[in-house]
Amino acid sequence: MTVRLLFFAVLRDIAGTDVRELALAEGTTARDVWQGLRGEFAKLAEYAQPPMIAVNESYADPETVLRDGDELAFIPPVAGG
Amino acid sequence: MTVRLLFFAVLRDIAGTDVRELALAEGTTARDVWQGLRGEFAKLAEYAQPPMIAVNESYADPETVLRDGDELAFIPPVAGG
Amino acid sequence: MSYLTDDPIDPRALVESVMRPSDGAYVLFEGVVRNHHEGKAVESIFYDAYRPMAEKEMDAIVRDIGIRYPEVALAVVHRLGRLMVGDSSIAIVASSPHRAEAFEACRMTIDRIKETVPIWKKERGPDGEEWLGWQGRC
Amino acid sequence: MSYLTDDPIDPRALVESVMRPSDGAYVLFEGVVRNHHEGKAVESIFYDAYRPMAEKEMDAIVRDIGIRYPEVALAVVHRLGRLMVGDSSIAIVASSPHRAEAFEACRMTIDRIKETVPIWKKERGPDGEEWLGWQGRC
Repeated sequence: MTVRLLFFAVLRDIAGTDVRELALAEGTTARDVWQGLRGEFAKLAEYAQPPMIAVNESYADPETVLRDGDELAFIPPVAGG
Repeated sequence: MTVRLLFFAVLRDIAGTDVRELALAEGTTARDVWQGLRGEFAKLAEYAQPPMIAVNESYADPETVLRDGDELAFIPPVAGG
Repeated sequence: MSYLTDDPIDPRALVESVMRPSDGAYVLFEGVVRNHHEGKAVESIFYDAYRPMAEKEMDAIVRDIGIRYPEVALAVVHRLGRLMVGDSSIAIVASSPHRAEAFEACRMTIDRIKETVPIWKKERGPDGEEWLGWQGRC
Repeated sequence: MSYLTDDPIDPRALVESVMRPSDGAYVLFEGVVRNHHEGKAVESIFYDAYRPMAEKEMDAIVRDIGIRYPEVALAVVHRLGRLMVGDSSIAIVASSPHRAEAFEACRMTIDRIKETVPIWKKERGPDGEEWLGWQGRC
């Protein structure tokens, strides 16, 4: 299945892109995707816990099982206003 | 001695003027002046207690003894803002 | 800074008068003539004041709040005369490096102004005119 | 009503969008880029957002506050992109027949926006640029 991963703010700078298409196995959770990013990007290695997570533009639990076509985003600490 | 009495808002409507020069005996208090107004204006008769009082543009006690040249005002309930 | 005016209030100018580069927020309050009061229709309000005393009282309030919130810059203007529905009678702006103080200082200022500043209003509606606050108490 | 914009905020237009003849007060909050943050000089801030989600979150906040304060009319605009010191990043206006609700609704709105809306800022100062909120926590 395919999931669209969006990068924002500091995560976009770290990833060097604002979007990536992921080909994932069934049963993959948002947390699993975070663990993958930690392995890929040294600057994320120390963050064992993922930041806030959004699936399809709504906050979601890290254990959320992703589905084909989902839009996933890790939400760094927000600083609006 | 002479005291300048200012009328504002509802009291100006009742008195029909915005200022009056009072010739007062020494020792007259602000409350005494109010009692005089109650006797003069039927619409004030029921108000045994004076409203807030200002002497020389500052709030003052009803028992304040007036002095020559003072400016006295009775302050109806304020409604600014 | 506080003053009385007989002219329409310009809230933008009031905001600009207080803002400093170190301010991260401002809160602007405006009181506006509304079309009703205690169940009765209102068409306009005439604001009267004991002008020199009202200015002193407003200045004292601004000074007090400045002592309580030293990081806040505060400005107040109160309009007098006849105001129609939708016209602003008062504007208060509080700016501050942080928003909490701006909210608190602004609100405290309007609350205190309503308590002590010698300003009065006479409401005009379909049934005539009436000074507020007098009936039944002094 | 809430929206994002890439243009300078016009707080007057926002106020006029909410005011009704029955309103006796409004409270306008603006967040402004200030020249300092945690002891460091700030020259500008770049605001980034997950736009569709940010709009949904702001709408949800406006809806929630409208349920809690049914007499209040509320509008929010948040600006994105590069802002200089003195530029407004957000404006919130709450109008109401009575001032207490306007103050409370306005303040609750900014507090909630800062908690949950996916907007980020990158501060630029003499020492370079930095995303806020990331260092040392997730």
